[in-house]
Parts: sequence; C-alpha cells; structure tokens
Amino acid sequence: MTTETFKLGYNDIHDDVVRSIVKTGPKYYIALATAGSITLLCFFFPWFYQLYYGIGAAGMNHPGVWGTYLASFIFWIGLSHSGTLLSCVLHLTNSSWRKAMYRSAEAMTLFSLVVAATYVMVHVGRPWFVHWAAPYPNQMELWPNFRSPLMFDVMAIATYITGSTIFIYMGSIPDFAAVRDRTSGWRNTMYTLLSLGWRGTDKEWHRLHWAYTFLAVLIIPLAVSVHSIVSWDFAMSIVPSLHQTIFAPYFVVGAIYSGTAGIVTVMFVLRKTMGFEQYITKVHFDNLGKLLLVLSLIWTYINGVELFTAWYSGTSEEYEALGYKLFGYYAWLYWEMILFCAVAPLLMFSTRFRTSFVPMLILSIAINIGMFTERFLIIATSLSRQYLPDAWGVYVPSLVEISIMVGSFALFTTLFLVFVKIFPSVSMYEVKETMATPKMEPLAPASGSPA
Amino acid sequence: MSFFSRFMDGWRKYRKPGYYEEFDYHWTMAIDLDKCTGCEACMTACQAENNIPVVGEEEVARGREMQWIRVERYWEGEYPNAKLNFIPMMCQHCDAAPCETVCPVAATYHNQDGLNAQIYNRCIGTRACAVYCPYEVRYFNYYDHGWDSPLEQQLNPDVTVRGKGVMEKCTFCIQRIRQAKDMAKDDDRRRVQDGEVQPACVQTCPTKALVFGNRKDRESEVYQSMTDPRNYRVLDELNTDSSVFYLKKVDA
Amino acid sequence: MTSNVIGLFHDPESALTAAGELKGAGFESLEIMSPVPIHGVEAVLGKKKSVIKNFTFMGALIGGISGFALAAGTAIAWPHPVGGRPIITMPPFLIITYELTILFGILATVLGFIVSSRLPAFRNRVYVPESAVDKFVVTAPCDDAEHFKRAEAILNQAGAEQVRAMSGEES
Amino acid sequence: MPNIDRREFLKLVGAGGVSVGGGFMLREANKDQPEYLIPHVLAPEDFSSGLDTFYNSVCSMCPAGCGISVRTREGRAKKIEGNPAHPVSQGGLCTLGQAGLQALYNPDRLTAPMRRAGAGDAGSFEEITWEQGLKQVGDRLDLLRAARRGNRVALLTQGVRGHLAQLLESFMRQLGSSRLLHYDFDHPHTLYAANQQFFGESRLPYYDLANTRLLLSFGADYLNNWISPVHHSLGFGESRQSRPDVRARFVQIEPRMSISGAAADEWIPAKPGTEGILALGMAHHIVAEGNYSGADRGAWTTALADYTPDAVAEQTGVPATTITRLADSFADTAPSLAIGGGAAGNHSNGVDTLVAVNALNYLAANIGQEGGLVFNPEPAGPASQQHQASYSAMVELAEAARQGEIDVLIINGTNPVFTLPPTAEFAEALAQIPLVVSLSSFLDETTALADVILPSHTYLESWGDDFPEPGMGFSVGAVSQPVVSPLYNTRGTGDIILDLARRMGASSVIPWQSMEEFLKYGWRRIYQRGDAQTLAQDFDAFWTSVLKAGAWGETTSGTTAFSLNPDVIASIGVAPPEFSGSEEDYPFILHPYLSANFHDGRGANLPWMQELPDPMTSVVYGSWVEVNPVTAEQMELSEGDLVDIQSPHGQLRVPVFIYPAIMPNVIAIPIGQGHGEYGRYAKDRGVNPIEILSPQLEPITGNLASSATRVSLTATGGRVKLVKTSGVSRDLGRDIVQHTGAGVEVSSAVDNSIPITEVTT
Repeated sequence: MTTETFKLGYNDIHDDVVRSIVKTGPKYYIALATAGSITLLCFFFPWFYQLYYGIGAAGMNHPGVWGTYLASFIFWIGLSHSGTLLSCVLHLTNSSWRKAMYRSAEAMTLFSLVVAATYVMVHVGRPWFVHWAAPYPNQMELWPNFRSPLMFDVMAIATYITGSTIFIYMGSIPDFAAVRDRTSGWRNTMYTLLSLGWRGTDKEWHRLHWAYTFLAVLIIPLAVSVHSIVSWDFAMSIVPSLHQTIFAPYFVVGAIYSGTAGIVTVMFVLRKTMGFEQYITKVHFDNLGKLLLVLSLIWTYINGVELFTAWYSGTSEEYEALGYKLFGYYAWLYWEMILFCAVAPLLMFSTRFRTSFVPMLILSIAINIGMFTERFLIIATSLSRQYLPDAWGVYVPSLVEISIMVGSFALFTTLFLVFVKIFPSVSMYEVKETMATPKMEPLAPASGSPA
Repeated sequence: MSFFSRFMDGWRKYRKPGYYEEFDYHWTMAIDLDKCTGCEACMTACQAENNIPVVGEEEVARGREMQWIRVERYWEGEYPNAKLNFIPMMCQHCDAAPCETVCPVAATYHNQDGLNAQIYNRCIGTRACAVYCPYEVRYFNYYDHGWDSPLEQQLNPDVTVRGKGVMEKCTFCIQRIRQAKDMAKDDDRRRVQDGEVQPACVQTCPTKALVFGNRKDRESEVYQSMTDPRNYRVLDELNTDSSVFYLKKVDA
Repeated sequence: MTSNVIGLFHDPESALTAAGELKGAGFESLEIMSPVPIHGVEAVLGKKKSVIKNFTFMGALIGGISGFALAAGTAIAWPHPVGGRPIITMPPFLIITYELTILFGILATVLGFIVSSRLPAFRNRVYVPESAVDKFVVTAPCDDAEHFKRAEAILNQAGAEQVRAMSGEES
Repeated sequence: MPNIDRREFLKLVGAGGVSVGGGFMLREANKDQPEYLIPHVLAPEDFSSGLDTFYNSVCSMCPAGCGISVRTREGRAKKIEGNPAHPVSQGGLCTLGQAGLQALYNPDRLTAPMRRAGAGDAGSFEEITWEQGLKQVGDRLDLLRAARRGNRVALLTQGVRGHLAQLLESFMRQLGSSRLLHYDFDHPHTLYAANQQFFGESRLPYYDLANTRLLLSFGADYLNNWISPVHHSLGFGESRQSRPDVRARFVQIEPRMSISGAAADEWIPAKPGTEGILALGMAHHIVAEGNYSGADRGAWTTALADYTPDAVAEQTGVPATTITRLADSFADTAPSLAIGGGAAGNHSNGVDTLVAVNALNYLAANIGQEGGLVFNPEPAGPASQQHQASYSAMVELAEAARQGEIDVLIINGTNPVFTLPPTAEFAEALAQIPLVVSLSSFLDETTALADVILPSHTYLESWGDDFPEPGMGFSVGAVSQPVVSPLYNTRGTGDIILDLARRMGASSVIPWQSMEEFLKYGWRRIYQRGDAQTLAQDFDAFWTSVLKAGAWGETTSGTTAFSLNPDVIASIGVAPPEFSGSEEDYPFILHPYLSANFHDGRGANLPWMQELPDPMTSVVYGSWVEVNPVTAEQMELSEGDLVDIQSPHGQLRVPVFIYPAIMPNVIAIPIGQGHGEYGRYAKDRGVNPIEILSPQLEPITGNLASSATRVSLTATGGRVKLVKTSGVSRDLGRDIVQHTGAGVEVSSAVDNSIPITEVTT
C-alpha cells in the first residue's frame, strides 16, 4: 500500500488519466514528430537501401555472418521480458505496488516485441520470402523445418506477441469503458468498441478476474520459454563458447534484467512527462531497484561460471574463444559490459540511491547499454573464433547497421507515444483498488425521484 | 481417414534415423594430404564450373570471398624448421550436418545420394547454416554479383547464378552427378560406374590428390582410400559424420 | 426493454446491504455496477462459478495435440531428412507442442471470457456512467410502479445517494 | 452506441472461422496435381540446356605445353580441362591454364587493328582496317626486302614452338634478317647451357619424377612454374603415394620456401647462389665415401678436392652433417634424381651450379635411368631453342635500335617492357624504332608503345601446334585448334605473318594461304615419317585422329647410353656468387620469384587469378615482401607495414608479410603484379620487382642473374591492410592437418556407412 495515493479520491485519478489521453499539448506533437522522423531517416531509409543492394550494406562477412541485427533482435526480445512477465508474477502474488506501472510495462513488452519482429525482417537476406517460415499449406507442399531452433523462435514469438497483446487488452477493458464515458466523437466510438460494452457489473468483474489470472498463469512459462528458445538459436550450434547448457537460464536472467532496467527508464519518463508523480513514486523505484540488484548479481554469477567452464575445458577452441573475448579485438566492449552490468549496479545496495530518481535513470540506461553489448559480444566474439583458424576473421558493423540500431529506438519511442494517447497508461481501476474504499456516511435524505 | 492412416504409417516408419540406407549412392571424397601441393588448381576449377563470382578486392578485404573450395594453410615450427601444411576445405557433406537441422525453411537437406543439398530458391538468408557449420564452408551472397561483359559468356549453363541474399556452397558438382546418372539410366545400368563422374576439383587436380566416388561401391577407388589406414576426418570429434576423408600427411 | 430501478451509493458496503435487502424482498437478477471489483459480492448475490477454466484447459489440450500433429504430420507429409536425425524428431517437436499449447490456451481463455461475461454487447443496457468513476450502483428490474416504490424505499433505506428509474434492454 | 447483438457478433466470428476452414477444405478437395518445388539440383532428367562439345587443344598460358580439352556449348567455351590423353598433363591442369577462358573472354581484349593516333603519346590509338594495317607494315617490309636491308627488321616473339616457330624463321629468312628473338623472362638459358656443357646436347632431358625414390631439387620450383609444373605434379603424386611399396622422398634446397619446398619432406635453406657448391659438397662426399666407383673416379676426386663438407658447410650455411646425410642417401637410393634451376640458375654462377647438379646425377648413376634423368629424342617438329634471346641479346637489340639499325620491330605476345629491368632501357629503344608492330591480344606495356597494333587471336581461337620441351622421353606433339569462332576482328598470328609474307612477295617460298594449311603441310611430313603407331590409312584420317586425340606420340626414345667427356670433369667447379651492391649498404638479398598465379605477369589481367589467394601467403590483389620473422622483429616490422626497398638500381614501396620460411638476410617479392597497362584488372596493382633488378649477368649465357641483387629495407611508418583470405595460419594444436609416421600401419575393416578412422601410428 502506497501512502501518497491515500489523499486522492477516485475522481482525481480519473481526471488525471483521461486528461493524459484527451488533452494533448504541443510538447507531445513535437516529440512524436521528432521520433517519427528519426524512425524514418535512421531506420526505414537505411533498411530500404539494404533491401535494394543486399545485406552487403551491413558489415557482416565470412565467418561473421551474424551481426548487430541479431544482437538487436535478442536485445529487444530481452527488453520485452519483465514487462508482461513481471506484471504476471506480481498479479499472481497480488502485490499492490506494481499496479500503477504495470500497464506501461506491458506496453513496453508489446512494442519491444514488435521492434524485434521487424528486426527479423531486417536480418534475413530475402525478407520478401520470410513468410516461408510460417506453417501454412502451400502449393509447394513444403512445410517449415520444425527441427530448427529458428522455427522454435517463430512459434514462440508469435505466441508471445499474441499473449501479451491479449493480456494488456484484457487488463484495460474497464478503463476503456471509463474513458468511453468521458469522451465523445470518434474517440467515443473507438472506446465503445474497445470496451466491448463493459459495464462493471459484479459478474463482469468476476469473469475478468479469472480470465486475467489464467492468462497470467499461461504467460509466465511462455515468457521463460521464449528467451530460452532465443538462447538456443546459439546454444544448439556447436560453435565454441556458444554451445553451452547454461545459455537458456543465462538469457532469461539477462532478459529480465535488461527488461526491468527498461521499465525503470520508461517509468521515469512517464512520471515526468505525463504528470503521474502521485502514482509512480519512490516506492516503485525502490522495489524495482531491489529487483535489479538481485538480477545483476545472478547475471554476474552466470558470467563468471561461463568464463570458468571455458577456462576449465582447456580445449584449444574454448581457450582461444575465451582469450579473444577477454583480450581480443572486442575486449574493450567486454570490459565496458562488465562495468555497466556487474559493477555499477552494486550502487543499488544503498537505499538512498534506489529511491533517487535521476541516478536510477542513468543506471538503468547504463545497464541496457551493457546488455546490448553483451548480446553483440555473444555473436561477434564467438563467430570470429571458431574451429578452423584459417577461417578466422573480424566483423565490424557498418554505418547502415548502426543507423538502423539507433532508428529502432526511435521506432520504439514512436509506438510508445502513440500508445499513451490510446491506452490509459495507468490502470485506473487497479490504482483505485489500492486506495481505501469509501466509508459509510450518515444517512442522507432520499433525493431520488421516480423516472 | 487416409490422413490418419498415413500418419500412423509414418509414425511407425520414421522414428529412427537412417532414412537413406537402402539407396544406391553415397558420394564421398578422399583427399590425400600427402599428395596435395596447395597449387589451388581445384579452386579455379570450381570457380569455372560453378559460376562463382569474382567479388573484387574491397569485398575480399571485408572477408567476403566466395570460393566454395579453399586451400587452408597451417604453418608448423619456426625457421629453419618451418613447415607449411595445406588442406583443401570444402563442404564436407556431413551425414549429421548441423547446417541442415537449423534451416527454418528446409532450404538445405540431405538428398538420397548422401549429398548436402542447398536449394537456392528456397533460401531466405537467415545465414544460420553458416553459423552452425564448423567447417565454415558456406558462403553468402551479400550482393548481386556481376560479370564484366563478355566474361559472362563463360558461365556454365548447368549451374544457376545465385542472386543476393542466398547461401551457397560446394555441391560435389551435382550437375555432373545428375548427368552421369542420366547416362547410366540411358544405357540401362543401375549404378554410375566408378570414375564416371568427377567434380571439377577432382578432375583437374594435377597430383591426383583428390578422389571421388560412391562409397557404397566396395570396388570404388574412394572406398579403397577410405580403408587406407591413413584416413581421418577433420573435426571428427564433432560427430558431423562428414563424407570427405583426408589421408594423413606422411612424415619422412 | 425492461424498466429498472437503480440506486447510486457512495460506498460498497451500503450498496451491498441494499442489494441484500432487495434480494430478500424477492427482487430477481440484481446487478451491482462498481468502479472496482467489490469483495463479498458473492456472499450477497450468491456464488458465481466461471466456465473459463474449462475453456482454458480444453484449449491447451487441443493446442498441444494439434501442435504435435502439425510438427509430426508435416514431417511425414514430406519426409525431409536433415542432419541425420529421424524424420519424426521428438525433442524439437515437443517444443513446438509446448508453444502451441500455450497459444491455444490463451486464445481459449479469451473465448471463455467473451462467452461467460456475455460481452461484447453494444446495446443500451442499464448503465450509469458514474459507476465507472466512484459510484456503486445497484440495479433491479421492476415491471410496475408498485415494485418500484418498494425497491426505492429499500434503496433509500440503505442510504442511496440517488434512486432512479431507468429502462434498458436486458443483458 | 452502434447496435450489434452479441449473439450476432459471435455468429459473425463463427461464420468467419467456418468459412475459412471450409475454404481450406474446398481447396484441399478440388486441388489439382501438386506442383513441387523444383530446384535446379533436381532438374528433370530430360532437361538439358544444350549439348557439350569438347575440343582438344594445347594450352599456351605458359611454355609447358599441356594438352587441354575445352568444353564448349552453343559455340562458347565454358571450361578448360586437362586432356587425359595428353602425356604432359594427363587430365590435370594448373590454375593459370584453366583461367585461359578469361583471356579469351577478357573485357580488355583488343578488338580491332589500331594505329598510333596523331602525334602519338603512348596508349592513344585510332581504329583501322586490317587492310590498312597490313598494308602499312607489308609495304615497309617489301621495301626493305627489295632493298636487301631486311636485317633492319626484327621479330620479337614470346617463346613459341612448332610450326609457328618454323614459319617465323622462314619469314625472317625471306626478309634476310637474323634478328629473330624468342623472349621469355623465365626461359632456363642456364639449364640449356649446363646440359650442353655436360651432356653435349642443348636439349632438356626428361626428369622422371614419377619413378624416382629421392629427389633433390636445387632451387627448382618444379611444382609451380619450373619447365612443366603440371607434369611434375603428376610425377610428384605418383611417386608419393601411388606405388604400393615405396614412397619417394623430396628434398628442396632454396633460400625461400617455394610451393615445392612446402610439398617437400625436407626444406633446406642454403645461402643464395651457393646451391651448386652444396651439390659439389655432396659429390665430394659421394666420391670420398667410395659410393662412386666409375673409371674416372680419380679425376673426380681431384676436381672435387676443395669441396670438403666442412668447407662447403662454411660457404653454404648448411651443416656438414646434413650434407653428408643427403649425399649418402642420394647415393644409396636408386633411382634418385637431382634437379636444379629457378633461382639457383639465376646467379652469376648459374651454369656452373646446374652443371654441378648434373654431376651429382652422374655420380649417383641416375642418367638414362628410369626414375632418373632420361634423354629425349629430337623433337618431331621444329624447335626454337637456338633463337631464345637472353637478357644480353635483348640489350643488344635495344642497343641496335638506339643506333638506328632497326626500322621495323614486330612483337608477338611477349612483353619485354614489363619483364626487362629498366636498365635495359627497352622502352626508350622502342621510341627510336620508326615502326613498332604489336601482334598482342591485349594492350600490355609494350603494345602501348607500338605504332601499329594487329591484334591476334587468343590461343583458343587460332590454329597452332606444339612439341613440348622437354618431351616425355619420347617425342610428343599436339595440334592446337580453334575451339570457338573468333570473338572480335582479330587474326591468328600465323595468318598475319603469312599475309605479310605475301605482301612482301615471298609467296613463292611461303605459299600457304592460312596457318591451318601450313600446319597440315607440316604434319603431313610427320605422317609420312611413317610411324607404326599411327595406323591411319591416309593423312586426313591421321589428321582428324590427331585433332580428336589432341595429342600425338612416337615411341622413338632418346639414347640411354651416355659417356661423359673427361675434360668436363676438370672444368667442374662453382665460384661463389657475385651480387650487385655492397653488403654494408644493401644488407638483404632480393629473391624475386615467379608468382604462382601470374607466372611472369601474363596472368595479371585474369580476374580469377587476381582473386585466387597466393598459395603460400593467401594474399590477393597485390604485392608484398616476405621477411623472416626474426628480421622483422629486429626491425620492428609487422604485417602490412610499408617498407621502402632500395637496390642499386631502383626503389619500391611494398607492404611486409612475415614469412616463416625465408632466410633472415633474404627478402622475396613475387613477380607478376605492378602493371602500368594490361587492362582494368592488372593496371596499377602492386609492384614489379623486376624494376629494381641490377643488370647482373651470368657470363656464359648472358642471362640476367635475377636473384643476384642486393637491397636495403627501410620502414616508412606507413601501413596498409594486406588483403588476404587466411585468418590465422597456425593450427594451435587442433590437429587439423594430421600427420603419421611412415611406419607400418594396421589397415582396418570399414563398414558401409561409417568407416573406422582409427589409425595406429
């Protein structure tokens, strides 16, 4: 139970949230315009260039056939975790502090997934044939190869996108209804449809509760499986330093880690821009901070284990790969990652740090930079040091890749900006739940009259 | 109902590996490293036979060379006792190929001749196979490559010219194998005779270090090479069960 | 179209008591509309049991079966040997099964919700916008003025801030 | 609110689902014959995009004269393969030979006759008709001939054999000119001279690698470009692993490990130019140990007195123990074979060195032996050895030109401006010649300086024949026939010469209308020698059979009996090599070697060759200088560092490549790159080490001692990325290239699917 929200009545929340949707200041449009144009310039133009000339526009080579595109893909998938996943867990454990923030967290999940999916298109050599990876009856009578880890990905991510979309939608139905009543015109029509004619009767609440719970139960194992499967894209290969049993848990933890950090960032921004100071409070940052701290420790531990096993194996393959990772061409990136993801988070042992906003923001961003580097290194270092030394090589990202990388963040922002204008970005009814329900008052004279 | 019965048949048949055991061919190559001089004639032969593009200096500098068969070189010892060992490296046509399992659209698979076939027009370019291949013999078309006219007149009409975004690799000159099989069929022979078909690299090798043939024919030259006590397979410890055998260099 | 009596309450407790008394007075098919789920509704208006869990379970089951059928079936439809593995390769196929289990489970859950909550319903049913904000509303269908009087009395008794008559299609 | 009944809504959804499903079922039901994905690898067997035709011909990419079999389809050459019937190549073919296609289809070929435009700065030409071109040249020749001043005409060609050589010869005879020069940078003059001196015949013997048991190679890169690399490779493979009982041993003696060095079982670095001394050291040991028991043993003992192993070890830097060991095994193993050439022959003491190598063969009784060194009979067709021009001959020509003694110079194929060091001042000489005619197919450095270009066919478009030198121990010949119709407005060299002959009124003596006709005339005589082997009833049948087979052979083998002229023994002795430049100013010895890909530079315009990694270094598209690791460490050089290489006669700037198998005081640069002309692929790439060679001569032959230049190395601080395909060239104990002792190995049974790869070594 948060202390601040006591002072507020149901009305205030309503007003705030609805305002956040209908009242749109120039700031918003400026933001949307910038984000949109950056997306266009840095994401879509380079991409079309690449589509026209071929993947050669990127820096990938032989043996470095995978590069930042796949790294970004993993990064975004990772970011998507602990949006929906976290809110599922917290829903089942029925912890109240999440309620103000989980909607934006879920939105984050959704949009990260969308960006990740686009990255698949960016990554493959012939995106115009990518639908061949979908299992549908076709005149070639060919079906996808379900033995392929990449095929697992297709299934898992499709499921995950569907799941999180439904989850966030279900959760917002009552709020749609609420907004519906305060809006008019096209907005009203839209929210009418979105809310499915919700009235908030006792029955509807009951059904919603159960549906929501079952969804949560289903989505938790899903989310875990998704990132395990992503990790198997690598672990199922026999590339030294990728072929590791620890990869699945490693990736899942990494995902939740970066995801949680991402939430911190988003919450900070929402809090500042949408004026939700009362709903998103120190408490949230404090709790998230604790979570982050734990995750960072686990992450560090797994990294250590990884190094140790590689060193202990003593085979030339693992040995070279290890040495290359620590002291090779990409070494500086490795140490940067260690600094950001293993050392810096230790600051969060102090409550003062956890409960102060700006430092947490900076840290959360640093963590995600580090996590991106991690994904990049997993690919780059391993691929450039494989079994046949004669085929060793170095991969360096090209301008196109870097620009698309930047652009993808703009894309994410754009989507999010659109979201805050459509979805009530704070779940009203759940915040209301966290408040004291109104108490009985002395009887007032009946003031109703028959219709 | 027929669907269901088909399913049950399959269910009974297909739960064990070894789908191709009853087929006639298992194409295999043996490379005698004691004969190989690293002259790279095989590389040019392959380039000529299989329409492999010349990518140009910049692309090679970026590590995008395309030769399907390459000659790897490994130095041993220091001056004055330095030795240089060559080893031709091309697709090993593994029977347990990591590259095959990972392709989501089944663009690469194992055909009934024991070849690791790459279906260019099915490939969507995930490049996963190249990552999974421990021999790193899969090459990706990063661009649409061109031929300065009239060089294109040399292109082999039996081999496709690959477009951008497609993975490609050594095929054991499958076009030649098919021709040989057709010929065998035409004069009512069940099998192609030994030596009737040779990939370009084998054909041109000046020292005859490369031998190619059907492993299932006990009389074939390649089978003799396989029984040679010197034979080994590169990275055999990975259990890729490759179809290319190397005969050890002899120290004397 | 049925005519209903509705009472707006400031707080859940009084709304509940009102509902209880109405029920006692023999009013049928009461509804309580509230901005937040209220605890203890069931005590007053009787237990509800939801069919959703059956949907979820069946969905998951069907998903699992069809998932494996998809993987194995397509593999058999075109035997396509890769990597020296058997045509029907259990471990990966089980992963596909797992994913489809969850997917179908989720979809079925939604279906269950749709069916059991009788949504979507875009008709002007009895509804008070305030109920979405901060009011707790008790509605009861009553066909004639005499019933209405009684209901109104009960509601006012229970401390309703407002009592109205409202007609709407039945849900 | 829009008024949709919930039931309706659900109905709609349901209806949607049903109709989708129904649609699918319907489609499944009335679906026509499934069309399967048909990739090319599974083309239907009746599918064919045309019919292959194979033409047998002769490769002219290098002087080896391998037999080729060209696959053509729809009149286009698709692939060049070795001709299995041809005794030289026997089905094998080297990279350069296969790349001949790209010479044929090269985008930079000369497509029509051209004349120097206007004032004529090099390279600017205007197109003319054949009539114009031939007339301009023909008239001039006619005048000179009429004026009995034919000697003012010089004809400079690449080394050609067979009837083209004969045609050129009689052509020049009709002109009354003695200035017929065949010039190849890598022609082994010293080897011929040495054989002349030792065996008394200026012809190459057949080196029977296939049957030898021990090969000592003194500097001869016999697997890459020495004389007949493909045939040597065949022999190498044969003697290595194709004989059940025995595996030959190969020893390579050279300052920088060549491809042959890498293939050899033992590589011995000897100081440059001391190979001959080393050979004599072994000879000394053989004689001293009594392993030689010939009548002339005494003479040998005296002749070799100074070459005690210790003294030799002192001079060559090869340990005495090694010398004696090699000498013993060389004497004990029969047959054994010693060959010499390459860099070893390109020193001031080249001839003596190779004589010493011959002596070694003599002492080990390998001469005339199978698996040793077999004499060839007279080649059945015309040979051209006597016209082979050494460096000094070329310098003389240049000198004559400067004196204004040359009016017309006809150049065919060869590219002296590129392959002669600037000190020969050949380009300047060309400027002095009023009419320089080039018959080249490409605009190379020399052709760029020509006044008239009469572009000839490539060898795949023209008629010709070849009698490989050396023969295979019996006489061999092959006819090279056009495999495709000419691409451009070009003509065969022979046809051009015949035309010129007509124009200068020599048709009475040279009556043939075309090269083909002349060939038939020549081969008719070969036919008439009436050989039992050629069972053809008439010439036409014989001719077609020769064309079909692509090769012709005769069992007349050379003499096996050989008696050494005693006074040769007395003359044996190898002086220490002389180098240009002092050791103080120029601490390093430059070792230029023929590139595996480009030969003497002629391959540089072939994209395949440019992109083919150099076998030893894997470098592509460029030049490099090979430096010993230790030296590099001392000079703090690493791969890609640009260094200035200064010789007494020039300077080059090249990136460094650290080469593990080169002597510390030797640096090596491949020949072949560094073209200023010669098409888009060759132009302005890398450097040409010939440019800095000093005009150091081998006195007897007047051959350029191309390995006798001293240079200095200075780091410029500059740095480039050396473009190469290899990553790390050490196997880091991963056992990728596995070895086994020569000892006995237990063969193991192999089951059908997975063979047992266990080997007990």
